[in-house]
Order: sequence, then structure tokens, then C-alpha cells
Amino acid sequence: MPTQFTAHVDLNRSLGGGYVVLELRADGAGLGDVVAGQFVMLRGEWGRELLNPRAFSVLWAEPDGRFAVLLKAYGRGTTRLVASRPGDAVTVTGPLGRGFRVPEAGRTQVLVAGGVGLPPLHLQARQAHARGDASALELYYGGRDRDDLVLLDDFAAWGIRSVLATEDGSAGVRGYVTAALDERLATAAAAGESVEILSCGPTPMLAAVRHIGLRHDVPTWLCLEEEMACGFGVCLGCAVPVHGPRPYQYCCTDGPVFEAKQVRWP
Amino acid sequence: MPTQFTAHVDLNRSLGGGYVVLELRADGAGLGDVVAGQFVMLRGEWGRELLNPRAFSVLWAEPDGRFAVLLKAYGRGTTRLVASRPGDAVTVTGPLGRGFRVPEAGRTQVLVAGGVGLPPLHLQARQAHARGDASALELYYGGRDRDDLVLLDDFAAWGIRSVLATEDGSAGVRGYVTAALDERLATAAAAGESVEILSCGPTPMLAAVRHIGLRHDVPTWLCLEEEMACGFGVCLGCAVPVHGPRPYQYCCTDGPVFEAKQVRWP
Amino acid sequence: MTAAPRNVAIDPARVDLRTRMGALHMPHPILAASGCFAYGQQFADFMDLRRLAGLSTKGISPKPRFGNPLPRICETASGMLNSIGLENVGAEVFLAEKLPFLHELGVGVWVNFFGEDFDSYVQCARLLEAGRGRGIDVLEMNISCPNIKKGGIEFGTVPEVAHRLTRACVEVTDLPIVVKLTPNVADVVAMADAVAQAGAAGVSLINTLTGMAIDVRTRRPRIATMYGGLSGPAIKPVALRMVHQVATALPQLPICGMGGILGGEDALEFVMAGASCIQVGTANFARPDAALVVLEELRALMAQLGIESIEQVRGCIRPLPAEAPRDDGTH
Amino acid sequence: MTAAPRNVAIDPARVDLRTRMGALHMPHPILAASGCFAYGQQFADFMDLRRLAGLSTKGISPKPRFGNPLPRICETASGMLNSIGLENVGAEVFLAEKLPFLHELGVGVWVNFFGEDFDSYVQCARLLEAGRGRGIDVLEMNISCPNIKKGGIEFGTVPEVAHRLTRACVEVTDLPIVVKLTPNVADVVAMADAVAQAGAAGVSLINTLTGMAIDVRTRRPRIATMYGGLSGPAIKPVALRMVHQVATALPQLPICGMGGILGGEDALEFVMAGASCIQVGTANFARPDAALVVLEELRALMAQLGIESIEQVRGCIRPLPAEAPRDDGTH
Ligand SMILES: Cc1cc2nc3c(=O)[nH]c(=O)nc-3n(C[C@H](O)[C@H](O)[C@H](O)COP(=O)(O)OP(=O)(O)OC[C@H]3O[C@@H](n4cnc5c(N)ncnc54)[C@H](O)[C@@H]3O)c2cc1C
Ligand SMILES: Cc1cc2nc3c(=O)[nH]c(=O)nc-3n(C[C@H](O)[C@H](O)[C@H](O)COP(=O)(O)OP(=O)(O)OC[C@H]3O[C@@H](n4cnc5c(N)ncnc54)[C@H](O)[C@@H]3O)c2cc1C
Ligand SMILES: Cc1cc2nc3c(=O)[nH]c(=O)nc-3n(C[C@H](O)[C@H](O)[C@H](O)COP(=O)(O)O)c2cc1C
Ligand SMILES: Cc1cc2nc3c(=O)[nH]c(=O)nc-3n(C[C@H](O)[C@H](O)[C@H](O)COP(=O)(O)O)c2cc1C
Ligand code: FES
Ligand code: FES
Repeated sequence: MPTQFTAHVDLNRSLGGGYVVLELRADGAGLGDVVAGQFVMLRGEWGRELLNPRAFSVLWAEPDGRFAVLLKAYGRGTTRLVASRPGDAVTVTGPLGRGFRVPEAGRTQVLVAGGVGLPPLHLQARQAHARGDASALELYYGGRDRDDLVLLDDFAAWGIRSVLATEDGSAGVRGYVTAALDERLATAAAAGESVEILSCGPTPMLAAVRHIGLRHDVPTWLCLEEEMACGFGVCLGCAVPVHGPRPYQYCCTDGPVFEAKQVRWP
Repeated sequence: MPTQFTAHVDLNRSLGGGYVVLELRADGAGLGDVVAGQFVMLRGEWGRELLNPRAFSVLWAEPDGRFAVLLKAYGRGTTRLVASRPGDAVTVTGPLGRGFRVPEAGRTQVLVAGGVGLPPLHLQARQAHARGDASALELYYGGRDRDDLVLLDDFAAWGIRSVLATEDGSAGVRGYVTAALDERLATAAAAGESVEILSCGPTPMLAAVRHIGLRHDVPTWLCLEEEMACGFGVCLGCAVPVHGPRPYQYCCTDGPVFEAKQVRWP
Repeated sequence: MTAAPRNVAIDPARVDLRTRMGALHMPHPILAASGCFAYGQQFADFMDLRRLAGLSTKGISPKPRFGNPLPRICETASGMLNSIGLENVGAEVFLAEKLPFLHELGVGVWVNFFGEDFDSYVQCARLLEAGRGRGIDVLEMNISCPNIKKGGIEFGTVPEVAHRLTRACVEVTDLPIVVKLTPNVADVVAMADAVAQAGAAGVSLINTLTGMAIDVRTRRPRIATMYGGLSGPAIKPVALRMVHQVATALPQLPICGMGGILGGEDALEFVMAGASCIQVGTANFARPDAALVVLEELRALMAQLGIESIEQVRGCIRPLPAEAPRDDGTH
Repeated sequence: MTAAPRNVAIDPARVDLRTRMGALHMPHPILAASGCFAYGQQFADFMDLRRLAGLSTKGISPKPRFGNPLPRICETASGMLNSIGLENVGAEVFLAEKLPFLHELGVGVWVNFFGEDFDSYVQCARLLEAGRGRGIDVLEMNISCPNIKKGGIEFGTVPEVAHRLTRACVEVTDLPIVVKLTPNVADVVAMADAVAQAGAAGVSLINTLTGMAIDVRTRRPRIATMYGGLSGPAIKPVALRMVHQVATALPQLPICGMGGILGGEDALEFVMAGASCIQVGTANFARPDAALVVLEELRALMAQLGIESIEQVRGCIRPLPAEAPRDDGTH
């Protein structure tokens, strides 16, 4: 059950390339158990100019009330959060939404990440490692350049194989990570290997991943981003077009993780 | 001639009682010469919620571009300024308005201050001291309690006699400083001594000072506060009701110092 | 000089927050606003709903409605735009599945409703009449739906049309009908007067101002339907002005005020402008318990200012005596 | 999926900012707004006025006017209220003492004007006609003066009345008349159409929204006249919506857009909504050179987005194709 509480910035750790890990400490119990893909709504002391909190996937959460998010300055809110200093107060609502499912026995989970879409997959990997089945995971991680690829050491430490791609070729293969993904699925198909895709990243990347997943007919889970005002299902702002009787579901309560074939995109 | 420039907070010095001296350093030349009573418009990096700068009397200004203001948290803008930290950027416009005149030979200037109205009188005293005629000045300074009476040592150091009054009697005489002022003027009248009043402080105090000055028929100069948007004569927001052909003058350009008999108050 | 009210602080326990909207008595003036509180349930996770004077539901239509394409919301300076599309479960489902929860809880319920056309407004009021005695306290008729077709605009902007529509709905229910007016008009008093004459129990002021925002990078509107409704502190000055205009022109007509209320001081401004109660909308998104924050801040502020009751200050705003130096507590 | 415009950056020197308001050609679209720039002089201390595409003067009436009692202004969330009272030096003094300075300087001059009643509007236009060839480029007729008596409201809210007034003024001068409309109406397109039919060279959108603020400590309005005009970023969404409505309905009518413009991105939003030029108002108070900041930011932003000219993107906003995932440059 989501709660709202105040937290304070413990640490604002820069990863270079504008990426920042914000570590927060809840005044109270904090988030409790979090499923990879779940998110929090964060709002600093922003006065009246920026009314609504911003959504961030949980990077990690400890029982002691500490948790972290990964972010990059994008607009006004993220810019303020990136500039926040230890001790600054942040209002937190969460954990919110429905996350990824755990790997089934005998099935490989191919994690496809882009930019600040890493946290849900990073947490999925952390938890798999903790359970001892990190071997069932692989990471496909793309960005514009090497600076867009962060926290790689963690995946290495967890023994998770990573395939990297950058548009400028400064790390991994040159080009989009989706090309590598396509090949990976072809091999899997040939080998009759059971795989599923878990992806989070820029919407154009998710649209491409969706097509690839559908084409290869493998279960594909997308962690989507939609404009959000509340994060807990009351503003109806975060509609996601879906197939089925009702034209929309809600990113914050039905998602943010949706199955690719469910999503009504061209 | 007023200019607009960026300055950075050098020092945020607390005087207790919520009073703060904010020392700023101009990136460029700064304010240049300032007449006591002149003011600056200050605006921090406030985004879009607080649009307009806030007016503050100059406490002191150095040729090297440094200057200071005295303030107390009142509303949203002053609260942010009081919380500002060294290095914070502030946009400054000034020096603005018309200040007090220097003492005429043989005439005593009775400075009547209340709360954050001290700076114009403090600067008047500082400059008189620098010219060597501080002896022509006296300070009448009132507040709710002793915490409201700040920077007294400076006046002492300049050899200026101070009469203090607090509503709770925690410093000086109990009650309003205007009572002491009234007596002072009576004595002056009896002695045929030539005096004038320079006053700055809460509007109710200025209204009282005005009546006393008019009753004793001594030249009385009031440094007024009016809501200001621009500070340089274009928004026409800071109207001051005056006697004469035109019903209003402007606090920011015709003032902030006005002669009591000019002001059209009940 | 103008002496300010003495404002001698009193014990918060002594502050009497009771108020009423016509015949409807409330323990205090704070409700949650329509479309910002869904049907209440989700908020039970965060707060005790019974502490509210009531909540206004998401707008209900006779049949269920799906919402608009996305994006449906975007943030603006001190406000936000929305074009949700009046998505709702429809009157039947509301009565069968949403109302019982609220009824059992015992929270005051204002059912915000609308129709796609004249007849469906009346039909909706008739359907909701079934909720009388089963939890519904007020029908809040939303006649400001830019989103709906068939002359929807006229309902909210042409006094005669609003009058006929209100009269027709009042006739089919014994529930008090509070008409929610749009601020997108030149003369809100004429609108309020028209619905009052038609038997409205009061008016809710204001709904959102129609606005637009543009993404210069994509060259697209930030709201899929092009225009959306502007809410939040940005519109508070317009809301206060309209509440004051109507309260001054029609002192007998109860007003529920809203528009950009985030705290107790905002609420007190609306009461002083003439509102009998107020609704908290957009603020709920950032703080699910926003309405309770407003309530506690209002109590504390009234105590600090020595205001003993809502009635004591409701509609108390008088013009300033010109040219008196103000003792506005500034230094 | 909807591909965003490619937005390949170009050299700022290549950006063509030229625009025109009907027959009036301008080097770029940025002007200073009426009432926020006085008669220009004070700004010469801070900037080179000739770099502006023009400035709109404080509203001029046939006779000089003194302003309203104080307080005249107060700040609100992302906006401010003002009730200055249309204080001005009057047409004669303006022509004799203010205009020459601007004329010699060679800055584009829009003279914002109004009258206390129908005849004095016409009289003012006739008086200002004398400024043609002596520095005045445009007469900007302000028909949205809540402050003036004698049916002043109707000029700005009743299309027929606005039509007659515009026609009468157009007939007494050869200067182009741009009519400045109030946003306090239900149907701004009807107003724009009415003045266009009457011979207006264009419309300025928008003037301030009427609003109110209350000081709960003194129980007084924060504006002596009770209500004031709301300006600043708070009203930008309403302004953009009205510009887009008028540009879409009346593509031939030139529009000067304004309302909450603080930076280059704001200005580009107005251009994309359909404005031929824009005015910067409230922003001048915090930064005397605000309009030049907007100008330079606009140039840089257009270069960054690969927009080669104003004409290329003016009124380019089209509805979103529903349900396509957006490549809005977010991560
Ligand atoms: C479920 C979910 C998880 C997310 N996880 C992360 C994360 O881990 N790290 C990270 O950096 N970002 C994440 N985002 C995106 C992040 O919420 C946006 O970048 C952020 O809201 C932008 O706010 P802003 O103030 O910087 O931008 P502005 O443009 O100033 O925001 C204006 C408004 O638009 C909304 N908005 C703008 N872009 C987005 C977007 N892409 N998604 C949702 N709302 C948006 C904002 O919430 C705000 O209400 C996530 C979004 C969602 C929905
Ligand atoms: C010429 C002049 C000199 C001043 N010198 C000092 C000084 O040296 N130290 C100091 O602490 N204060 C000084 N003030 C008062 C100071 O400007 C206000 O306290 C400040 O503007 C309040 O802003 P706020 O954001 O805290 O209050 P808010 O209530 O948030 O302000 C809202 C708006 O009202 C205006 N406003 C509110 N109160 C006043 C006021 N009393 N005078 C003018 N505008 C007001 C603000 O400028 C702002 O535009 C001076 C004012 C003037 C006019
Ligand atoms: C997302 C959203 C949805 C809304 N839906 C409705 C609605 O269905 N019916 C209605 O009468 N008002 C609706 N409103 C308007 C609010 O009830 C309220 O009148 C307005 O937002 C002003 O108050 P605020 O500034 O506190 O939000 C909605 C507002 C928002 C922000
Ligand atoms: C203090 C002030 C005075 C104004 N005076 C006038 C005026 O005399 N005539 C007029 O047409 N508009 C006047 N306006 C309106 C502005 O020209 C502009 O239309 C409005 O403020 C919206 O733009 P902004 O948000 O950039 O300020 C005034 C605005 C302000 C803030
Ligand atoms: S963000 Fe409000 S409903 Fe999903
Ligand atoms: S503050 Fe703008 S004219 Fe004085």
C-alpha cells in the first residue's frame, strides 16, 4: 500500500554525463518492499510554481527507510532535484504501480535499457542476484555515447552479461541496441530457447522493442512513461492506449509495466 | 544613474531576532555612490512564482562593488533572501530613488527608526561620521523588544547619542519611541534649537512621526514603503498620495523620501 | 489611519468552523473538488475521508464515458492544464459500486454530473435522485464542459439556456442542485442569477479556465485535444474575483468557492470573498491529504487572527478607505 | 509513430526573424507591452531602445488622467494584479513631450489609447492622427478597460459595440488600428471578427484577466479598487488559447500576442499559435531589458531547432495524431 512521507537527501552522487543517483532517507518507515518497475512520486520544496510531483523508478530500497533514484536534468523539476543538496526535504509517495514479474524457471529475461530507463532493470537484476538466479538475466543497454551507460559495474558484479550499444560507437557496438536485440532473439528462436523481454527507456526505443518483440512473438514487457499528476490513479492523466474493451488503462495503477501486445500503438 | 547587474551573496550575517545583514558583491562596478535612503531592487533565482524584485534600502556600499542590506523574513521573497547562502546569485537594480539630505550647519537631525527601517538612517549616520559631523545627529530607535534594536554599536562608535524604546521595556524606555521624540521636540522648541526629523520604519510609526513633526512644525522627512513592481518609475504601482496639483507622486522615483507635510494622509 | 482588525489570538479549540450551503449543514467548509478526488476510494489509503466536510465526485454522466486521447495533462506556471474527457463510470455503476462505499463511510457526497445534451442532463439528475437517502447530499451540476458536443458551450455561457437546464433538472429531483459555473464568461453574475432564479441551491465557482500550451520541439499542443482546463494557484485571483462579484450581487445565494486553494490562507480568502464552503482540487495530486492540511491550517490561522467563526468573516471584504496609510503588519 | 520535426540546428545568423503585422514590416517580432514600458524614456538607461521592433505606450486618453488610489498592485502566484487607473499624460502632452524623443530615436511606436466614452475614443484617435509621420506607426485601441465608467465594459465584450467603435475610429485616422481585446469574454473569436469587419488592421491578444486578492490580516482587498488585471505567466495558457482560436478562425487577421512572455520559448509558443508579433509586459519590471532577452533567446532557440524563419512556423500547431507514442525528446 502506498504511503506519503517526508524524506531527506542523504547523498547526491554524480555518475557523469549528467546522471545523478539521489539517495534519500525516509523520516519514517519508508517504502518497504518494492517490486522492480515500481516508482515513487517526488516533490521538493518547490513553492507554487511546480505543483505536481515527478515520477521516478526506484533504483533500490532498504528496510531502514533509505532508497535511491537515478535521474538526469530534463525539465524544471528534474533540474531542481539534480541540484538538491544533502539535507533537502523531499515529499515522497510510493511505492506505486505494478512492476516486472520474476523470471520463470528455464526462461531467460532479456533486459533492454535506455538512458534513465535503467533503474527498473537494475533493480530486477539486483533482486535476481539476491535470489541467486541472476544467471537467467542478460542486459542490452543503449545510449548516445558511453556517458549514457551507467552503473555497469553492478551488472558485472552480479555476473550478468551486458551487451552495449552507443550511437557514436564510443562504447559497445555502434548503433541502436535494438539491432543487437533483434539478433539475440533470432538466435534464441533458432536454438528454441525460451526468452522474454523486459524493457524501459525512451518511448521511441520502447516502440522499436515492442515491434521486435511482437515480430519474434516473445513475451515483451514495457515499462512506460506517461505524464503524471498524481501517481495513484485519481487524475486520470496518465492514460495508456490499450487493446480490449476499454480504450485506455492507467500508467500509474495498471502499469507502468504493460505487455507489448496490450499496448495500442501503431 | 541606476543600472542592473548580477551580484553574489558574500555573507549572510544573522543579527538575532530574525534580522539578517546580506552582504553582496557585484560582478561589475556595482552601485557607485549612494545617498542614504536610496534603495535597490533585489531578485534571486526565483523561477516564475515570484515575478517581481523586492526593494531594500542600502545599508552600505563600497567602491569595490560590495554592498549590504538589512532584512527580516516577512513574506515569500524576503524569506528566500534570508535563506540565501554565500555564492547565490542575485539580480540587482539600483541605486534607485531620492534619499535624505545632509544636515545643514547648526541644525540637529533627529533620526527616528523602527524595525527594518534602520538602514537609511544608519547610512545617513555613517556618512555624517565620515564627513565629521556625526555630532549633528541623534538616534531615536524603537521596536517591540530588545531584539528589534540592531547595529547599535555602530552608532555608539560614531559617537551618536541613541534613545531607545521597546514596547515590552526590555531595552530603553517602555513604549513607543514617538513619545520620546515628542518630548525631544518640546525641549528643542523651548530651547529654540533648530532640528529636523528623518524617519524610516513601519507605516503606523511614520504616520505618528508625521503628526508629531507637523504639530511641532519642524521639517520632517519620511522614507516611505509602497508596493513596488519595478522600482524605476514605469509600473506606476508605488503611488504616494500627496498634496498639490497632482494627487500622487511615486515612491520609487519622487521618493522614497518625502516631506511629511507633502504626504496626503489623514 | 485604517486600524487593522485587532487580530488577538484565541484558542484553536474555540474556533467554530461550522457552515452551511443553504439547508445543508457542514461541520467545516472544506471539501474535495470534482475530478481531483475520483470516487474517494484511493484516498482512504492516505487519510480518514470522514474528516472532510464532503467530496465532489468525478463528473457522472448517464452512460459510462471513456476519456480523451493522450496527452491529457501538462503543467504550466503555478497551474496545470487537463483534458481528461469527462471519463466516468456512468450513473448506474456509480450508484451500484461507488456510492455504497462512501455511504457506509458516512462522508458527505456531492455528485458532480453532466449530460451530453439537454435531455441527458435531466436524465442524469433523474437517475441520481435514486441516491437520495443512500449517501448523496448534493448534485453539483457541471454546466461548463467545453469537451462535450451539441451546444455544450451554451449551457455554461448563455443565461437563458442555463436557466432552462437548471429548472428542468431541479424538477426531477429533491436533492439540492448546486450549479458549477465556468469562468470563461464576461458576466458570471448574470449566469449565477439565471440558475438561482431557476431553483439552484447554490453555485460552485469556479471551474477551469480554458487554456493551451505548446511544445515548441514537437510543434504540437501539450494537450491532445488542443485546449484544456487551467487549474491551480494561477487561477486563484480570477476565482476570488468571481466569488466576490456573485456574493456581492446575490447575497442570498450560497457559494462553494474553489480555484488554486493549497492552504488555509487561500481558503480564508475565499470565505472572506463570500464563499460558504470551498473545494480543494489540484492540490490533492501532490498531497492526497491536501484538504485536511487546508482544514488544519484554516483552523490555526483563524485562531491566530482571533476569528471565532466562519460566519463572522464570510463576505467581510469591504473597499479600502482611500489614501489611508495601511497598518498591514508590514514593517 | 509521430516523428518530431527533425530540428537540425542551424547558424543563428541564418535565422530570419522578420515579420509583419498587415502592411507594417518589422525586423523581428518582439515589442514591449503597454503599461509596462511607460513612454520608453526610463528604459534608455538600461538598453538600446532601437533594438526593439517597437514599444506600445502607456494607454493615452484625450485628456490627462490621474491614477487610482493605492494599493495599485500586488503579486500573485506566477502573476500580478494591477489597477493603475489608466493614468496618463493625455494626447496633447504625449504628442508634444513624449513622442519626439521616440521619433528621434527611431523606435517603432504603437500608441495604446482609449476613451472615457464612445466619443472620446474617436476624439483620441483623431488627436493621435497628428502623430502620423511624426513617429507613430500603429494605434493600439484598448477596448478592455474595466476601470472606465459609462458602459466601458460593453466596448470589450459586445461584438456590435466593438464593431461600431472600431469603425468610427478607423474613419478618423489613416494610421493602422490594432484593437486590443480583453480575455474576459466567452467568445473571443466573435470579438476579433467584429473588429476585423470594422477595418481593424489586427488584434492584440490578450489584455489582463480580471482578478482579486485578499489580505486576510487586514480583511481588505490587496487592490484598492477591489479588482485588478492579472498578468504574467499565470495567464499564458489562456493567452495562447485565444491567439490560437483567433488565428485558426480568422487566418487573414494579423495577431500581436502577449501574456506571460518571459523568454524566447514563450515567444515561440505564441508564434506557433499564430501570432505575427508579440509583446513583453510584466517581465520588464524585473528586467528592464526583458524584451531583448526574449529576442536573443528566440533567435538562439530557433537556430537550435533549425527553424529558419518566423513565417515557417507561424500558426504551425496541428492536432496530435491520437495514440501515437510521442518522440517528445524525453528519455
Ligand atoms: C513511471 C515513471 C518512471 C520514471 N522514472 C524515471 C527515472 O527513474 N529517472 C528519470 O530521470 N525519469 C524518470 N521518469 C521520467 C520523469 O518523471 C520525467 O523526466 C519528469 O517528470 C520530468 O519532469 P521535469 O519537471 O524535469 O520536466 P517538465 O517538462 O518541467 O515537466 C512538466 C510536467 O510534465 C511531466 N513530464 C514531463 N516529461 C515526462 C515524462 N517523460 N514522463 C512523465 N512525466 C513527464 C512532469 O511530471 C511534469 O508534470 C519516469 C516517469 C514515469 C512516468
Ligand atoms: C523603498 C523601500 C525600501 C525598503 N527597504 C527595506 C529594507 O531595507 N529591509 C527590509 O526588510 N524591507 C525593506 N522594504 C520592504 C520590503 O521591500 C518588503 O518587505 C518586501 O518587498 C516584502 O516582500 P516579500 O516577498 O517578503 O513579501 P510578499 O508579501 O510575498 O510580497 C508580495 C509583494 O508585495 C510587495 N510588498 C509587500 N510588502 C511590502 C512593503 N512593506 N513594501 C514594499 N513592497 C511590499 C513585494 O515587493 C511583492 O511585490 C523596503 C520597501 C521599500 C518600498
Ligand atoms: C484533472 C482534473 C479533472 C477535473 N474534472 C472535473 C469534473 O469532472 N467536473 C467538474 O465540475 N470539475 C472538474 N475539474 C475542475 C475542478 O473541480 C476545479 O473546479 C478546478 O480544478 C479549480 O480548482 P483547483 O484549482 O483547486 O484545482 C477538474 C480539474 C482537474 C485538475
Ligand atoms: C502595470 C500594468 C499596466 C498596464 N497598462 C495597460 C494599458 O495602459 N493599456 C493596455 O492595453 N494594457 C495594459 N496592460 C496590459 C499589458 O499590456 C499586457 O496586455 C498584459 O499585462 C499581459 O502581458 P504580460 O503578462 O506580459 O504582462 C498593463 C499591464 C500591467 C501589468
Ligand atoms: S497519474 Fe494520476 S491517474 Fe495516473
Ligand atoms: S515601483 Fe514601479 S513605478 Fe514605482
